[in-house]
Amino acid sequence: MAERLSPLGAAFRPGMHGGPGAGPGVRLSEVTPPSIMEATAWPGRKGALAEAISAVTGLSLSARPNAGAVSAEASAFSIAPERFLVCGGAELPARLAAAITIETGTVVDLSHGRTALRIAGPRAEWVLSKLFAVDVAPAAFPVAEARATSHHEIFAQIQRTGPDQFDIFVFRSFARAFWTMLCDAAEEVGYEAAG
Amino acid sequence: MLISCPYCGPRDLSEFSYQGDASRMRPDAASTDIKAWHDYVYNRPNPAGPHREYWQHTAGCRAHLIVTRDTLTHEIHEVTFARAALRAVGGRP
Amino acid sequence: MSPRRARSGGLIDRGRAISFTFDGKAYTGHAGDTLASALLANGVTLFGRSFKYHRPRGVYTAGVDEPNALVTVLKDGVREPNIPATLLEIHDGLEADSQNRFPSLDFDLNAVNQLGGPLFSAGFYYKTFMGPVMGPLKGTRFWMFCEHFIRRAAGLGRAGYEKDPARYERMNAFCDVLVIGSGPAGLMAAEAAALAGKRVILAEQEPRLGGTANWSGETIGGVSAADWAEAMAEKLAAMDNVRLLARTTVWGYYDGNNLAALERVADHLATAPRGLPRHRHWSIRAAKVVLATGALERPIVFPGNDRPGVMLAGAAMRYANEFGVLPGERIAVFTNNDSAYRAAAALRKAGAAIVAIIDVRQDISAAARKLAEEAGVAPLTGHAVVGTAGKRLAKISAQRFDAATGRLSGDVRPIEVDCLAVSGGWSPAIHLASQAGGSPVWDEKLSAFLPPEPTQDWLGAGALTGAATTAEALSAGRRAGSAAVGAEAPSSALPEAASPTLDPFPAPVFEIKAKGKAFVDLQHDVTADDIRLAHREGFVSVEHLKRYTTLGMATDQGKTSNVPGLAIMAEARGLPIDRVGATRFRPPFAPVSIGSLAAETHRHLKPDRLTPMHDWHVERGGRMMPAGLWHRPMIYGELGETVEQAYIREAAAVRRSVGICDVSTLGKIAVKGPDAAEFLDRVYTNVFSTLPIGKARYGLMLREDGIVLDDGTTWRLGEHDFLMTTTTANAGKVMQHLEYLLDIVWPELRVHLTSVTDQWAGASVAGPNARKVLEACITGTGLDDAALPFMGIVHGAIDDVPVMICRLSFSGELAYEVYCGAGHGLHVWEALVEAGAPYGIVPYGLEALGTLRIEKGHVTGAEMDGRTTARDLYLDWMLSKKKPFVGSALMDREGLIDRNRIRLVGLISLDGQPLGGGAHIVEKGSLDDLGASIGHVTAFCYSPALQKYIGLALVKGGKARHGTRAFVSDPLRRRFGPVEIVSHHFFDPEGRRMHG
Amino acid sequence: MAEYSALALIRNAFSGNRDWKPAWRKPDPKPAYDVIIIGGGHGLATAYYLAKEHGITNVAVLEKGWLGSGNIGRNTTIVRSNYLLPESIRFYDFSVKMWENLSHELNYNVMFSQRGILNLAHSPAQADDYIRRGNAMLHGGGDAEWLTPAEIARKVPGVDVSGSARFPVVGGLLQPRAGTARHDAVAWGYARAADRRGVDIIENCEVVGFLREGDRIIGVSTTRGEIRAGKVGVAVAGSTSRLLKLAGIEQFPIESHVLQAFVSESIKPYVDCVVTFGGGHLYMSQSDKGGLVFGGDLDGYNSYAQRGNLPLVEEVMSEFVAMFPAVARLRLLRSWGGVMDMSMDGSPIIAKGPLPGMYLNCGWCYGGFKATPASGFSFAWTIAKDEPHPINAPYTLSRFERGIIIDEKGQGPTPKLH
Repeated sequence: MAERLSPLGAAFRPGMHGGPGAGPGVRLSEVTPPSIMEATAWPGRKGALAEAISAVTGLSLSARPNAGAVSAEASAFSIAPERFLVCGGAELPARLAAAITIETGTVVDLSHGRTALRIAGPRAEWVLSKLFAVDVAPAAFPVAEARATSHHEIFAQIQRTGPDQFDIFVFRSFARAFWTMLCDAAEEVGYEAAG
Repeated sequence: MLISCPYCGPRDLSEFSYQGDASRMRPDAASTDIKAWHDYVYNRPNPAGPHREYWQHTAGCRAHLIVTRDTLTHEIHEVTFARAALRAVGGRP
Repeated sequence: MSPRRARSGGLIDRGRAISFTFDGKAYTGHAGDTLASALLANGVTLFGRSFKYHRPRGVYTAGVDEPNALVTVLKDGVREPNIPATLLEIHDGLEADSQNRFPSLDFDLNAVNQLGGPLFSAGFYYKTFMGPVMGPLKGTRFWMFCEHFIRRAAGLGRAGYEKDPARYERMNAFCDVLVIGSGPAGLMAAEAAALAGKRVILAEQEPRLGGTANWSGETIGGVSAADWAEAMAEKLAAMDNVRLLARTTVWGYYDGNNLAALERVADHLATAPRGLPRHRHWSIRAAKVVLATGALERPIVFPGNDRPGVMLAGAAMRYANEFGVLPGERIAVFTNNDSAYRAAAALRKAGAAIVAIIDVRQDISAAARKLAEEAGVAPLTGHAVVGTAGKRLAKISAQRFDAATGRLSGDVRPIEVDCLAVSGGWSPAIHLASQAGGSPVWDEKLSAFLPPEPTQDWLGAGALTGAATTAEALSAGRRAGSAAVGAEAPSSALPEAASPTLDPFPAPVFEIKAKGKAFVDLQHDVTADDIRLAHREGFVSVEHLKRYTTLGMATDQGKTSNVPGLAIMAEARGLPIDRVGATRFRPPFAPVSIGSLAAETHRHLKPDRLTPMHDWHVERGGRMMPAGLWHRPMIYGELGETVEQAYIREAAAVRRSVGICDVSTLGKIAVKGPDAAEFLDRVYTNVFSTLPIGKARYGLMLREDGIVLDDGTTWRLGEHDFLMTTTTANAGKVMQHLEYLLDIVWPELRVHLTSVTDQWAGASVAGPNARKVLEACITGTGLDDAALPFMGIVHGAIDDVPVMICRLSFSGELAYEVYCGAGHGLHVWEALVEAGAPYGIVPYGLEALGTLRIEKGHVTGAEMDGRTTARDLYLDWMLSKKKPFVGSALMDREGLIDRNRIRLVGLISLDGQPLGGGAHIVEKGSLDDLGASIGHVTAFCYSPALQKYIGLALVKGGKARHGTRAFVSDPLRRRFGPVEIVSHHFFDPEGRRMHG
Repeated sequence: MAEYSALALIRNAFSGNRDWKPAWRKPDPKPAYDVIIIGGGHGLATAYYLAKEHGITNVAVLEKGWLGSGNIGRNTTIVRSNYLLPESIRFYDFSVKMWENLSHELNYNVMFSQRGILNLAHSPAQADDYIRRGNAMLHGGGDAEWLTPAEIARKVPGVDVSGSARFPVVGGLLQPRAGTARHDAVAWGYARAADRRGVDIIENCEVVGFLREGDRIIGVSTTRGEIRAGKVGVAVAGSTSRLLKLAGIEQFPIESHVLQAFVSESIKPYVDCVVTFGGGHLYMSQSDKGGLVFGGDLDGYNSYAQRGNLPLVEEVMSEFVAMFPAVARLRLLRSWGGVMDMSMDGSPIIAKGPLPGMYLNCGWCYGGFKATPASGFSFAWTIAKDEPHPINAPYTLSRFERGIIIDEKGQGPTPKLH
């Protein structure tokens, strides 16, 4: 089957850019996983949904707001009161659809609809603060939590996947615009765009 | 103004969409009482003081919230999920 | 050595010389100088011209309150007008020009305005320039003629038209405590909060932290106050939980403890490093705020108080202590309070001669007397300054004065001076506190407004709250810092501050009434007499005073003039000052660059939204146009083609053979759940629960008021699984509408909605050969009428990519919408184009799309404009009578079923000319005699199928006019011509082609 | 009475400006009037026309604060009639014609300057919309012109007409007869002219209740005592719902919303006409003092607070620099908020009722200032004759129930969008 194309196009320019020279403040990359699913529970069924997702992905997922879990193969984050964003391999959509019955909730395949961009490095919090009005300090936004927010018109789900690392899921059609803005914001601290 | 979304926590006003007065009562779908429909669609109490109103956290979890806010001071007294609250009373606030 | 630079002292870096120009002339200053201090050091006293009378003006303050010394900075190839020289740090290569003068600062022709002084009294323009009632200048003409000159004389600096190349940036911040002001109180507050482990932001508008400590000349903790402040700043800077923001003015206090601040990141640099913004706009959400914003000195109003060489006493002291600059060599001090005595002593110590201290009070404190001794002069108590002389100040006149009655007596005594330092007391900088909410409180003894009781989460400390001494500021600051974080105050001893025990209360003297113009608002040239005139004419409330005289409306926002102005009005009215009213302060505290607030959007207003096939369109000559945030091809231009030729070619190709169009921008919503069908029945006017799996149906939605909201097709993919499409323009609106209904109106329904617009790339393949094109590349499904009937859906693959195909038509041709995962969109698109090559497949843009739909009479946003009903558009057949739906209750109100409403028709141009979108329809008339409009053209095109210009229109009566003649009337573009009103179904009304 | 003129100005200049008289008296309220108008904005114009056109001079205008403290003194001073729907064109064109003679009529220079208003269009669809509007104006007897981007660049230097703009300008609709006026002068001019005709203008007089006889309104109780009246007009845009509650009307098709306005620092003449940005929502003009006066969308929620929010400030500035990229280098001097009477279709209500003895003038959204003369004129007519003038006949209260909506923006009953 054909390769899935990145939406970044020519806006993706690998290498070092901007900044004062003493190494990049952040590293920027596209990390869209093979599968992205949105799973939503009926009222009162979020726990059951979390269990079903855990069973499929091997993650240990709780129903706590904003909480998530990450493994080498998969990740899942709560993104709304009854909703999770689940990422994984190519087989995920079919397995998740099978595991989540209509009595628990529904799943929607967004593998092509969302693009994940990663910002990592010592100045990641600083650069993100230029774009998002959420508190990114570690105490307020710990590792393995997610935030749904937006940069102007661009809706974004931000997952903290490491002390200095965030994965930002944006709508595919906005990915190039957002990438450009991310690069622009990172210019002050210097960035490396990497594949 | 910051609104404390019960799911996302306190967020900037710009993440929310105002959906207006939360005291309006939609007539039964089959009702042909034009007066009642007119009141629902067009009339508002528009109080100066505490106001129960709907906000959607459009740029966040997308849930609708019932916010009690003072229209004289913009102080927010209470925020709850709309759907849960309305389900609890059978859709009739 | 500059003539006015003191031999030693000041915090400037004497080792670093900096060159700059003012009005083209080169000067040298030192690192740490402002433009004001550097020019003063060079002996410059004339800085600008006033607003109305173009009077020469010198620098009056040393900070944010400057009314006079405004300059235009020329940098980055653009002009930045109205920058106070007192806030402008010099850097190598700085170019600044004076303003509001012609031809030069020294000789300004407009100074002739001064001669007409009494004529240009407050509000004079309301009383004249109305012109004759009759004749050619009646109406507004005479006024507009006069206004032309008034506008040219008014205004301050000149702005440029070149795009500002600078970078601006927004920064979001969160903290437990935001401390505003880094004087002794602010530093202590920040330290106390930081030691408790809380996140602290300390904002200071000056480049150097310390506030008054940098120029008070006091000692704190046994060292000079400036050194103490520096040590404190270093200590705070070393703490992880503290962010220090120098050059940062907190200018707005908004609801929910959201504060706005402007950081001047690069203004002081000759060239900004790459990626660094010029200004950074901080939006700060603070759990608590400590306001330690200090106090601003205010003048006494007296005749000639605006002459270059007159300045505030605190400013003169600051120039001496912080910048090592003497504002004069022979200085007199004029005061109603003790604080000016410190200035006198400091100026003397820096090397100036203090020739007189003129005090309106009869009795002064011992501490003040001692300071006068240090200044080397015996104070002239019970006296007042009644006049000044000299092009730049050369002489002042003093006279005996009774502070209780305001009466002058005795001989006028001339005193030769080159600088007069004036103090009329201090006004706490309550601006932010007032913005936060509540009314300021007048303190009779301090003759000042104190901050209101907090209505948001802030605490005040220091001079803001009326604290008179540094010792008080230190302890209040620490208390506030601790209280803000709910911690015990640090146990360490407070640093000791040694300051003289001055009398904190000024004499309530605001104005010396004598002959001559006495200015209250220096920048707007509002005099004390103007205020009395306003009173005489009944403009007596503080707001009327402001509006009638323009007092306090200038760029300094009345920081020096507010209280004296109120006091003069209060006296005229015979009321205490607080009964006249207090000004309500509004954001911003000080002017803030518009670019900083636009931040990164200055470079690109809105993000670009691109379909998966975007780059292909651009490469193939697609002329892209905005459709909301999307970019869509309008046409694919071939060499030498006009837009019209291009769309005709594209549309004709679709009718003749086959075309392909990117429809990825259509809104797409996954509607899932056991109640999905029921839900759709409620939101659409027609029925969806009967739709079989694998079929699509066209649907119409209304608003609750019965007006059309949107249309589109919805596909049933499973029992509980629908894919709804919306128009591109209304995708977001429809999503919100549906979410609202589910959350609030029918919370019991089990339906989930997800926007999948971006998940799917969509290509519409249309034309008689469409099926052949698809058959050439599809696998896994048949496409004949049995496998894929009209409005049917099949799944298959194109070049191994899974696709979903729905046979539906917007063009009236046999057509298919091919959907695949967006990441495969370009791949599938290219496969389709390749498969279409034998049939001459043509990509078509929005213009051709529009042409095809007009020929078919399909409606879009131009017809569904938020005012039309289903009946207006002849879509009544879609209004189910079997069930209620959103909008069904109100759609039959009398006004919405009126026979005379404008309704959809088709138009054919009878003169072979285009119809023009937005043209109106009339029954009769001409361009010279416009008839009554009976409707308007919503869309038009040249129809390749009909070989005519045709259009859609909304016309009164609608169908009833079919077969009649009318005229298209477009006087705006000088077009008038005959049309025939016909059915909007122009082409193949039976729909044979799309079913074929 | 001191007639205002150039001669009077010179005469007074020689006498030290000591002889000017108060612009209006400050009388105590009388126990009863023929007509009371609540609200010192449109109410001033109403009182003036009651006296002038209908000879009804036993009139009081009650203002709760200082005169002009309501929206008449808090707007961005634009006067125009560039509307789409025939009802609106008729009404606002009538108003513009009154503006053209207002300074003479009032003997007070309200500084109405017909510098024109230019609406920039940024897509072919928007251009069609604006052309439709321009043609509607011309057919309705008004004035309009269509400008190309090149003509726009000549008329308004500094506007970004480049193809690289995010929303490139494709044309613009100009109404040459539109312009700006000095808002305070309008309030003061009407107050002075009404006062000279015998109307009592009573400041600092807040209405706290209505006097009733059964259903009928027969006066008001105020912070300065009870005042009886044959007829009571309510013209309190921004506070309509509050006032009607005092009369027992709990529900009404009005929401109160905050609109912020902004002014930059003063600069030399920079832009001559009023310009609006179609790539968002923004309007701007330059005042005679030199400040760029501008505004955008509502803050978007019910409010009586006259306090704006920060995100909206940022949004407005973004649009401003998109339209005029050079203004990034200028500075915002002041912002303020006003409370708007947002109606359900964006059009006003000027009608008799809803209670006997009461007359209502409200729902101006943020377009009330330009309407002041026509609003006052037609409201006075309605009060005097107990029937509407043809120009305000469509602006009924019953139109919502009857579905005879006058929705210029096509946004439906969502007040924040009008």
